Amino acid sequence: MISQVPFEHGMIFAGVLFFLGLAGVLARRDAVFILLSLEIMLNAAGLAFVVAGARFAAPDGQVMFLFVLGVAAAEVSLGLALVLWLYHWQRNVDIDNARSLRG
Amino acid sequence: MTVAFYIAAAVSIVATFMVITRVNAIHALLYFVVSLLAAALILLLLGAPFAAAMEVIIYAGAIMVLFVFVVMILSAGPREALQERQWLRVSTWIGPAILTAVLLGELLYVMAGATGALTTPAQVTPAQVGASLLGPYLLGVELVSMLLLVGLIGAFHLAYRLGKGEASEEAGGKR
Amino acid sequence: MILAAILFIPVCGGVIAWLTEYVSAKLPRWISLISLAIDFLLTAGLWLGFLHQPGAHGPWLASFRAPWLFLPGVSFHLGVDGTSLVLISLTAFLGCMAAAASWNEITERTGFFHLCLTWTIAGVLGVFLSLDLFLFYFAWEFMLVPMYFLINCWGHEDRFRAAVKFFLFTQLSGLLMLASIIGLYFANGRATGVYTFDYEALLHTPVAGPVALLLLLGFLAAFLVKLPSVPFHTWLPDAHTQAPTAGSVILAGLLLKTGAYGLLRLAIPLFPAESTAAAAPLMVLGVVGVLYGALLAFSQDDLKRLIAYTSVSHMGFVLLGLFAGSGLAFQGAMIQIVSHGLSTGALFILAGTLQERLHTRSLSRMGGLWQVAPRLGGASIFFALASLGLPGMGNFVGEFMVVLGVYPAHPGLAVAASLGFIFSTAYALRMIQRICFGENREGWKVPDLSLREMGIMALMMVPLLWLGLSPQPLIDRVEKRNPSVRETTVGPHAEIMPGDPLPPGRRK
Amino acid sequence: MPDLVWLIPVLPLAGFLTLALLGGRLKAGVVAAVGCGSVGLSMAAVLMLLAGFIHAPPPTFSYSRTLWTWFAAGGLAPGIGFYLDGLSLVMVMVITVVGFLIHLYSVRFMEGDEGYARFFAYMNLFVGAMLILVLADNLLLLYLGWEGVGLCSYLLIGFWYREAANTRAAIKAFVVTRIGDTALVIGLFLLASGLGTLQIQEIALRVGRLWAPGSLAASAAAALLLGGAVGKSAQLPLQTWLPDAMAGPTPVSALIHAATMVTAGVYLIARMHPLFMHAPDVLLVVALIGSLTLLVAGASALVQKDIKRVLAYSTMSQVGYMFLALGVGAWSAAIFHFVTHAFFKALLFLSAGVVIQALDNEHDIFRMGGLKKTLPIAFWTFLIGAASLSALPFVTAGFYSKELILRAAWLSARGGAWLWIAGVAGAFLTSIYSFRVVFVAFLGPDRTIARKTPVSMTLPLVVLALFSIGAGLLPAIFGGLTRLALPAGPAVPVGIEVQAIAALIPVLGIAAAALLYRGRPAYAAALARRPLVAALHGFLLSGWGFDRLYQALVVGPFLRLARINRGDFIDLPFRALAWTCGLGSKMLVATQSGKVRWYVMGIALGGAVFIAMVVFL
Repeated sequence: MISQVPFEHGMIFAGVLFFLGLAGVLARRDAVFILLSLEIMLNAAGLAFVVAGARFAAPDGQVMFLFVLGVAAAEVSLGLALVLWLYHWQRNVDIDNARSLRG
Repeated sequence: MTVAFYIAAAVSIVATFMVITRVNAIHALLYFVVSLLAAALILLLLGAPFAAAMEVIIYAGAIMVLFVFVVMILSAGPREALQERQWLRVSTWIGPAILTAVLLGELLYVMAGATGALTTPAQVTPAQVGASLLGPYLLGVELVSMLLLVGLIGAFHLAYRLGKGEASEEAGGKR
Repeated sequence: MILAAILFIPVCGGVIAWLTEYVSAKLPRWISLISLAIDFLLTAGLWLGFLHQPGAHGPWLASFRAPWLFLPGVSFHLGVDGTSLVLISLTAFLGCMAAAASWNEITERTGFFHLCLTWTIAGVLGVFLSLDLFLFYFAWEFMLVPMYFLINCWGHEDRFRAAVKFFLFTQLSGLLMLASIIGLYFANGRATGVYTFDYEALLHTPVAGPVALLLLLGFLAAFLVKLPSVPFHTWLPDAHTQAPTAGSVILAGLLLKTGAYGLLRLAIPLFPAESTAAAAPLMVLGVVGVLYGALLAFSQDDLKRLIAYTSVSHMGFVLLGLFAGSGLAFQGAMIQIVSHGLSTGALFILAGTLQERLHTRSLSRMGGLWQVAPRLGGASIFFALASLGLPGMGNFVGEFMVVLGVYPAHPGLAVAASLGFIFSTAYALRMIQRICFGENREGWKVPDLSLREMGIMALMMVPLLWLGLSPQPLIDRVEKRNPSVRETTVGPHAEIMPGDPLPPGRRK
Repeated sequence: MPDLVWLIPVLPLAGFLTLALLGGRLKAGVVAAVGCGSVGLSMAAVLMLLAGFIHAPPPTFSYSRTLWTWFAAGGLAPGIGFYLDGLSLVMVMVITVVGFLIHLYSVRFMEGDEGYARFFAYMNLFVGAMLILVLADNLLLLYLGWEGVGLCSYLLIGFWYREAANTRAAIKAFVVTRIGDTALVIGLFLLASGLGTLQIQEIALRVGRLWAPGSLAASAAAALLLGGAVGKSAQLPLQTWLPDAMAGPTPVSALIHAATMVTAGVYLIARMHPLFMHAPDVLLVVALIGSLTLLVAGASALVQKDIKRVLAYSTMSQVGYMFLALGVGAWSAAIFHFVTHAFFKALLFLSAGVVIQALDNEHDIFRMGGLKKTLPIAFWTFLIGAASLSALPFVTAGFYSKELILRAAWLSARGGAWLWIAGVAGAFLTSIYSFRVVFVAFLGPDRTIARKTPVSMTLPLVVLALFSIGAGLLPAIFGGLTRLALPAGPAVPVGIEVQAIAALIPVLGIAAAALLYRGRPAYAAALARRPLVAALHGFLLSGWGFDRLYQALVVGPFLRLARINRGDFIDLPFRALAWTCGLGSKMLVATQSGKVRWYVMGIALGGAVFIAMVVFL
């Protein structure tokens, strides 16, 4: 059940997912949603790797996918801990309130 | 099976769109799981069964569970949903929407000039992936392991301080 | 070797002073004073030594060379001729005075203060001693940083802005000089195949035309800002006003002199033809500085600001003298450099003692102080008179020789510069009147100068009078100067006055 | 013998140093002893030199002695060197004798003043500087003394420094003379570059060889020296400082602002006569300035109420006579008038000082009166001084010196008659204003009570009074001495009628004064009430409005310029640059909002632009 699709269509699919994730990061203020959108973007990037790997029938794409997966896992664990921290600190998860680094 | 790819892709995109537009976090998570499952199907279709399995196990499984836990801890109620709805106004999302539309347009423009090559029908087996992982990418694997360790320690550190802070706050009788 | 010792004694003294602060807050001042005094004695030893064996090391009275940084073309090359000997003596002397003047003024972080003080002195000494352009630039920048801290940490109310202004002006102009130094390095390397920063090698760099002019402009930028010449003088009043007493003394007495020294050691000898071409506008700038600085000094209410503007005025004479291309004006500029260092340094010390006592620098709040503190008043009058160019003190000799040297070639400029005598009278007398004379309206009851302060004043008065009445030893020392300044005599040539006996005392 | 030459200025300077360093700790008696003693010793040295000079004249009729070379550079080597010839001998004699007498007078006059030691220190410094001025063998050393006396004048005018008016007058004096001094310095530059020397005797030799008579260089140099002389001697147009200089103690006015310092300009021109003779046009200007000043100042003296201001204007006027004499080439007449003037003007000031002190610091002559009875010595000495000042024929010294000047003016080639008329008119004014003071202040009704005067103050008065009469009988000595150094004037006899007019004029003036102020005071008062006369009176009282003119033309604009530019215009571009940088920094800081989404937006935007650039360009 392997399908042959044009390489570009796979990349466009990954790109659409990526930009949806980006739109989520930009548009949402809830930290959980932002993390979720980040996951979408990471996932899209991994997908793009796999599509590229499939284009050349090489294992490297999947290897990179695994790496992305590892990064996503590490990121989400820290990110969620930070979200909890933010919630504890401010009693909400509005990312725009966490701006003590402003100049 | 080409049609399956497009159907799965459509499902994934629609589900992802739903993710970023929901006001309720649990709904969004469920949509995200749908999206991931569709993506896993696409991975399978592209001849990457190992990646597909990982997608389901780690993304749709582990990571999503983590999210669910957090959302439960935060106990998002109707008040939060209301607030979230207030935040999701046209003026808030129109800018990001245009920006991402522009970027997507650029992507499409680039892709329009491509050669039209197809993906190969061959399977890339988990064995091949494993050989490659422990072969030329050994250093990368080590780095990822370090990264995960860092994530672990960092999360522990944050959670530890969080627990201590709460404890001391409760002891002080505040809030 | 002795040159390296002169350079490193203040550096080490500063470090020791810094460390001993943890033993006692009063120890650092002794250590810094002693190290600077040793330095002064060493320079005095050089004077004595050269009386017996002049010209032992080629053009240099003494030199020292060691490898440094192991970079190609960079060496730790120090050298001293008459001009720099005069200047390092002045540096060590004013360093002692500055350390003594801040005896009781500085009570916080004394160790770090004296570290900054001695390191600034070391930087200035490095500028005066180095014969390697890389080392010169290093020393040039080296003196800025501790000076910045002196202003920033122990200054007065608006010290942060002043310190930043000082640093930006000098640093930016110094970078232009660095660009020129590197340009010269490559120009010399391309032409001769030897890539070196050594001063004596670069003296013979065959550059000409617009490239040379551009390189000269880089040097001029640094030196004119440091001098300072109008219109780059505006950092000076702020820095002087806000700096602590010792900082003002070093700033006026020494840092400004590095600009003059750079002009006479680097800018003019490296680019003789171009600097002759640029001489006329620079001399005009000098004259404008003389008059403009005096005019500004006249209108100030802040005492230290007033003195700072007089520096602009006095250094205008130096600029005028250095570019006049006449030996007489050149030597006059040297005397002016030394006596300005003494007179203005003393005025700043006096301003510092006044501020210590009155907690204000505003002239409109002073008045009638002569009655309550006659010694202070007397010293103020003395140095104000020196500043206005009263004959018998060094400033007069310097200014007179400069303008006399300028006169034959540029009578118009000389006459305009002479108007500075009138202007300086106006500001100096106004300053005396506001400080010493009049009714003591605010009812100041201040202690008169202490023994230490009188000692400082006396030590500054004596050389000033010596320069004013018998500056010949200094003139003879400076005689060993760079060859590009041609020897000129004022007046008609000897052949049209046959039979006239030479004036007594004329050499050669 | 020449060794004594350098002792002359050094002794008062040593006195100054002693008093300046130790003055605060010494007792008043010691201070007075040091102050007077140093000048007295100096006077003794001068007298010994004089005796030696007359008894056994040196072959060149001059002593010279160089102590050390000041600086030698650029072919010039001015030294700290002294040169004593007939001219400077006369000068040092007058300076030390009058100086000593005034010091002696000051011992009691300044008694009890808190600045007693300071006063004597300044006075000694002044005498030392003045002696350096007249003894200098080169112009640069002369300039040192020149500025030194200016400094002492400044310090002594502002001696009572707590009064702001006094210090203002002091600053005015210093700055105004400094304007002249700057001209003098430029003159030195011109001489040094043109002649290659600053030695006075060398200049005298070279000027004839290198410069043609009447050449531009010679005229310019002479004119610039004249500028210095005009400033120091309070001649038009730099005369405005002298009346205000009367703010100083009276002995100061006597010594500095009458007898010695103000005549430094006369000395300079006389000393540089070879140069001035090469610039006949400038010499004419000298004469014109002198005659104008003597008229302007004489007219102003006519209306002053302050006794010291009368004397100050009279000093300007008399120095004007000296300038007139110099201008017409009567060199020794000028010096002779300097000598007599030094004696009688010092006398006038000192007796005025006695009056002022006896009346508790009263300066207004109209509040005095009848002092003849209460202060007889002051009256008689003042009368002698006034007579000498008015050049009362035959009995006074002033007559002989002024007569010489008028005669030379009459004989001068260019504008002779006019200069003579100016001189005679001035003499008429002189006798009116001097006897106006005598009639108003010393005769007339008693108005005040006066105290006794100590002997040590009256002694100098008597001695000076004798000199004021007797000096005129000794022109032989002075003339003989000055003739050694200066060219003689024309020895042509003048008509008897000219001399008779010159002799009669003072008598007429005294008669007019007697009529106006003694005989018919009511008429004088009625005259003064007429509007035209009152306006003229105010005009003259203010010294012909020169102060107002200079305030409007020079001082005011300078002050305004200084005030406008107090913040330094040149700093503005730098400040604007700093402000712009600050603004840019603020704007960049605003982008650092702390909002994560904002940063992501930035990244995304940058990515979009970057990709667009890669793709479309």
